[in-house]
Amino acid sequence: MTTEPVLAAVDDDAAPLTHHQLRELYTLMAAVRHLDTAAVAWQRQGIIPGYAPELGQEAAQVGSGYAVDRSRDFVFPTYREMGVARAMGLDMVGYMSTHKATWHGGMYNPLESRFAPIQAVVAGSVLHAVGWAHGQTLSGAPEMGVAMTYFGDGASSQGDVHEAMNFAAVMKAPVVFFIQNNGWAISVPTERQVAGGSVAARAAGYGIPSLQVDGNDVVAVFEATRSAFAHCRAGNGPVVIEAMTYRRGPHSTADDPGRYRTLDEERLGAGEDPLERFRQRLLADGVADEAFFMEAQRLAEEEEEAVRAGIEVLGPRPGAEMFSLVFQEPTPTLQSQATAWREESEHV
Amino acid sequence: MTTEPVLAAVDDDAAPLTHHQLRELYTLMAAVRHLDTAAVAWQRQGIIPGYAPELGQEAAQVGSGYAVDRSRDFVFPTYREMGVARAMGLDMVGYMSTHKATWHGGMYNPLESRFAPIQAVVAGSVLHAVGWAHGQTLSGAPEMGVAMTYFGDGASSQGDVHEAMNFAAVMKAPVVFFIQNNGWAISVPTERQVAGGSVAARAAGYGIPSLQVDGNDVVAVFEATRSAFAHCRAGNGPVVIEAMTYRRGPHSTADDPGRYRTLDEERLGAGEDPLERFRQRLLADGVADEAFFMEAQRLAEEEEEAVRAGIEVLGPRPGAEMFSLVFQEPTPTLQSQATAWREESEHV
Amino acid sequence: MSETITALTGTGETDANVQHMSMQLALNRALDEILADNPKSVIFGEDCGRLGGVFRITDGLQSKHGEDRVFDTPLAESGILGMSVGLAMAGFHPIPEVQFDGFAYPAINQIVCQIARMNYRSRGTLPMPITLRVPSFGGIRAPEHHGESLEALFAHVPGLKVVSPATPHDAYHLLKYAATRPDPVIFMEPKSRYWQKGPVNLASADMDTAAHDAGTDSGGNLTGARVVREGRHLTLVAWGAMVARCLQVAELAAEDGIDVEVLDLRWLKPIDAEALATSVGKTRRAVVVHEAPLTSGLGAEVAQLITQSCFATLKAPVERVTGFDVPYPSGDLEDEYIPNIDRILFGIQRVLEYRRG
Amino acid sequence: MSETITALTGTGETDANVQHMSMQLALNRALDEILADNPKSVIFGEDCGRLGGVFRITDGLQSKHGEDRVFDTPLAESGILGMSVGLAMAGFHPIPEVQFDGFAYPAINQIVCQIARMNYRSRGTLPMPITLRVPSFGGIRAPEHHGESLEALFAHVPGLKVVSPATPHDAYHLLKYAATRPDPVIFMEPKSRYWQKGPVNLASADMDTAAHDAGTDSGGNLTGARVVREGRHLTLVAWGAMVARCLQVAELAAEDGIDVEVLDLRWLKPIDAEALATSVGKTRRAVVVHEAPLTSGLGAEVAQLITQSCFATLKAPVERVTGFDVPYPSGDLEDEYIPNIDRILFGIQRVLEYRRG
Ligand SMILES: Cc1ncc(C[n+]2csc(CCOP(=O)(O)OP(=O)(O)O)c2C)c(N)n1
Ligand SMILES: Cc1ncc(C[n+]2csc(CCOP(=O)(O)OP(=O)(O)O)c2C)c(N)n1
Ligand SMILES: [Mg+2]
Ligand SMILES: [Mg+2]
Repeated sequence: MTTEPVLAAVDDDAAPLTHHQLRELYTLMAAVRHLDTAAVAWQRQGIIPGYAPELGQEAAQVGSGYAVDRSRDFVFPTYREMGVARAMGLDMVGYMSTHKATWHGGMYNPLESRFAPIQAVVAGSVLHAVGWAHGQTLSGAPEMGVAMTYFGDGASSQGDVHEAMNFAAVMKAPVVFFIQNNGWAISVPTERQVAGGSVAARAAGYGIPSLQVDGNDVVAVFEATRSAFAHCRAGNGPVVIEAMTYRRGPHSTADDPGRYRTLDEERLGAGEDPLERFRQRLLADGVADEAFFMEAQRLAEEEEEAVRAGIEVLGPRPGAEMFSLVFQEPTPTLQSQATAWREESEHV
Repeated sequence: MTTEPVLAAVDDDAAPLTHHQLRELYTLMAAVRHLDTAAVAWQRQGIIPGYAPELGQEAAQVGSGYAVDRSRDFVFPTYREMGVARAMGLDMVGYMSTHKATWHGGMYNPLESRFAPIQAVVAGSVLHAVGWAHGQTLSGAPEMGVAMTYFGDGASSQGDVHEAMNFAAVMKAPVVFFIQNNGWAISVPTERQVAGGSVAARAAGYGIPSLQVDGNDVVAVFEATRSAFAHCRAGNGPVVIEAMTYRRGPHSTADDPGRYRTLDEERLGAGEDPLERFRQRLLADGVADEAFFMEAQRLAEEEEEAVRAGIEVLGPRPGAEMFSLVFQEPTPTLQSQATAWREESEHV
Repeated sequence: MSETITALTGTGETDANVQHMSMQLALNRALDEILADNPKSVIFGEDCGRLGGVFRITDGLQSKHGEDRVFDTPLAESGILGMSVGLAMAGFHPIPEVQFDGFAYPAINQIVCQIARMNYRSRGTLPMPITLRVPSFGGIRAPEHHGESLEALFAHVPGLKVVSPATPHDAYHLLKYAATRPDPVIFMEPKSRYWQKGPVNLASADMDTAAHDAGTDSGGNLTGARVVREGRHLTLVAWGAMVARCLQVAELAAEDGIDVEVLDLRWLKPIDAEALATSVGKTRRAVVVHEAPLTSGLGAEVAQLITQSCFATLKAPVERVTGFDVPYPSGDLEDEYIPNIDRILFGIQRVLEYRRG
Repeated sequence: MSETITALTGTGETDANVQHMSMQLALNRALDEILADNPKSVIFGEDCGRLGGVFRITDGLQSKHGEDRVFDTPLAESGILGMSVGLAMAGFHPIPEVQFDGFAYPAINQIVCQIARMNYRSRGTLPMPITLRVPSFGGIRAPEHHGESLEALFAHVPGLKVVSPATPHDAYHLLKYAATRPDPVIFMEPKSRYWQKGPVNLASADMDTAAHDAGTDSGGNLTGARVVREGRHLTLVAWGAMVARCLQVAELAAEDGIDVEVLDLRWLKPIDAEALATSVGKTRRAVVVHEAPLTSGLGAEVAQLITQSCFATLKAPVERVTGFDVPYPSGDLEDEYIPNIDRILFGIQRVLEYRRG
């Protein structure tokens, strides 16, 4: 029928990562691990009402996010890409504010940070990435910006993902479909979700090259993402990356995985911890020593404290924003509703 | 990644078609060709307001419809499966009534004819087939009924098709996805519609076996469908068939293909006429002679006259049906609207 | 889990059929009985099998009734609803779930163009006995799209029926009622009320309607609205979680000598126009309360039905106290968005103080 | 194709800017100018490139402006609308088309949860200047799902604006207006009126509003409703194809001495509540007419807005003459379904004959 499409070998600048970069990756992963673990604790302490941990997905998130060129690319996250956000240098108080129930999309500026608002609809933004990417083609700049859209194994079942892959392939849009296959969609395991067993395998049906990568190997993830970006940038169309990883924690702080998987299954499915694994590798390769890891941990703790402090002082947004941010051009109806609200609720 | 899934070799009763069957197939194709051509004429004569011809798709439709076992299978058509309907022995006045604007779904009984109501939403009923097929699994009968859902190359772009294939594969539902790739979705050619070039090629991504078949060869279509049904019936899950054919006529009687394709392109794309091709084959194989073909033509004409007569006397449905057929259990609101309508419109 | 209480019926007798339980448990129990009663009923959706649903409404049902009767689907709402159509055509009674209100949108095409029309399109030969459960409305400080009110949309769709219970008792009986109907019913569960307990009379029919609050009203009148509190001065019309809030408001208003009647609409399609006419015919004033945005909300329909039937005696135009015409906000602002006690009281005041001209 | 006529302006002068053309051509011309004026505007959808759309609204635009500006997409409405979001984020002004009203349903998730909310979610940093063209309403004896009226659904969605032109002149100006707005606008084209001709004043602004019928009103007041016919006894409120029908009804009523005012609502969100109040404040009677089903239709909102503002002077409850609560029927029955002249006259009669008590 069709032959397996291959990635164009355009990544000429695909030099091996420097020691400095490897250490930077570790520092990021350590920061993400610590902040993520802390956020779960914040929820238990009543600082935030809920959180969706990405424990175990640090390599997949940091590795891919590290490949983004913030001067031209754009990232479309779900609700679980804290590690990508951190790797891209987002304002983490702005990011975390969504979990404080301050503002749905987060309080960071998506245009400046090149990171779209947090998306709660599963597969909701996959098509946005295709549209944005096609916009780069229309704009006609050489070495164009690339859209990277994140989604999960569960999300892959949504019709929008199919429409997005087909549109992207027909239009040769520069978009990287980055799937974190973490084994679960809440309580449903991948084998009852993804017929055929692999999201990457779907790509061939659209003539899209795909890479299935060890999502717990941060370097492998980074390199796969970098080559996908190079392929897109050169005008060769979309790429699908499936990073095989594992959701080590609950779906969210409201979830109880004990109801659908045993601790044994968890241990088996999760495999080796991506952070620990990277640490061992850096040690073995002489890239970093214990002092470096301790310093990374110290920085992570410092950072977490700063973010927590920022979150704790974050007050609710003024109610007037409910009305003023709906449109660019306000309507009379909304203006009169805002007035009524002010009179009745703020007694002004 | 994944290996190409193969069709289970379960069709032990796959005897070659008898001469009688081959002649029956021809008779059906001739009847369909004549009725289809006539329906376009009816539209020009003002007998019906519109029609979607299937000229050129007779082999794909008759060949597949002929494989259906009306005692247990169920077919989910689009708006263009007149040939399937005829092959399955539907009441053709009931079928054609939808094009007279009598009733959207047609006036035949879908339960008795095992042919779902005519479907105007592109890809609208693909999921219904999966649900119906899963119902067969749940009912647990051996040698179960199979659902066959028809859709086009254009429809393959809809998210619902993806969801349906994934659901069917996850649940191993006995459903045949029968794609008529007729080269066009109104004005859009397959190459701008189906990334990768083949709908059948998508199947592998779900672990579904697929067959791409010459849709203008009625015997090949029949045999592919028969083996797909056998595969499903034995509990092996879904099959995708892509019948490569060509929409020789306009999209519908309202369409003007001259705006988007040249006559030369049409001639090239269409290839040999499936009816004429089958005729030559039957002649060459000594299965039928000129007298037989003349008789088939005579029967087709007789049939067309009967259907036309039936359509011409078909009056509009009583307006009261607008209200009485919405629910099984009528509501007071609807009853009072029906009363008001009777008073104001029928002056009763 | 549930605890049997010795409730008193209207006649002063102990009724062992009356149990005190949460709406979550009442729904769970109803589904359990539906599965037992009708071998053709099947429950499915995202996470409703093994996990028992994110709200545990289907808790324990898979292990009790088997994986054929209660199962998880892949994560695709259009798939879930489209599949329901086919199952119904094959003679089943599907009881699908969408996990949250906002995730009904991907399935709207299947709901509007297929589920709601198949009976009509097929001229009555392919009924769609589908009961779609939708955890609905806001109030739980959840992420985006987890606090939506879709009743105006559903009620506008020809071929659908729509119902929403406000109490555990109604949840139990209305769900059992809906799931035995031959037509599609959208069953909107007020998620913020899942954990509130109330009396449920498990006996099936012909109980005293007035004794509902003691859980002794059951099958009596499941198809219409319900007067939750009688009053003389003004009618508050509400459904779902707003019913309890309106009862609070009524208590507060009573302190000021205002006697408020509270009508739980229950059925959002078809609407019990007679109950509206009867209540407002008596009180001559009405306020409709809902969480959905104002414009083109179901409150407009309710107000217009009241105006139509009570125009001559109405003392003031019907007021609407509703969500604003803004996207459902994040948790921090949700109390500003959902009609609160103050705003409902202001609405009542506007009606009471209305003077012509 | 269009023919320049020598129309007379209010002041009796010949105006070369006034041309007589169909709504189809007026829309086509507006799109042509939008593409020329704004290099960031792009048109796309099913068959709207090479074919020029099944209604030929985009005829010739691809060959004139290029395949980058006007292009065909694969057959997937959610894809088309989802892609629009991304294009808007990248600074484009997308003007997508869904081929028919009923095929907007597969895209509802992207419209409601994404297009309508992205500006809000992003705190104003990602505006959605998307103009979605939807050939709408019935009356052309088409197959199923080709005659739907989705305005009540769209109007209920926070974050959307909704407009529908009734004349070629309004089609031209409202589309140009919508396509230069920074907010999403659903543009509902009354498909049964595509081929009707009328005067269009191509000059851009500040023309005499009263002279609209001569095509000499343009940019004057594009944001509100429009009085199409003045009258003293009763106001007919309508939009889309029902405006022309109401004008016919008004002529007939005039023969019986009933002086009917006809208000073309034009904007279905936000609704011009002031225009309703002004008109019915004067006539003291109103009938709303629409093709969509009655229950939870936009007529309820219009009626309630009128009742709210005119309660004290209203002589009768506002009547609604609408489609029934049934799926849009096949061609043979569509004249029974769409409000016809008789039914509108009966509605007027009910209002005029209304007696309190
Ligand atoms: C359209 C839609 N349906 C349902 C949900 C509820 N929901 C939130 S996350 C989730 C599971 C997602 O699984 P996956 O895509 O694998 O991502 P993961 O949570 O594993 O990161 C579900 C069902 C939703 N947010 N959106
Ligand atoms: C959801 C939906 N979108 C758009 C349409 C309008 N439409 C009707 S047929 C058609 C083309 C279908 O092409 P294909 O699936 O290849 O089938 P064919 O017409 O070639 O048989 C379109 C766009 C529709 N009926 N349904
Ligand atoms: Mg997952
Ligand atoms: Mg086709």
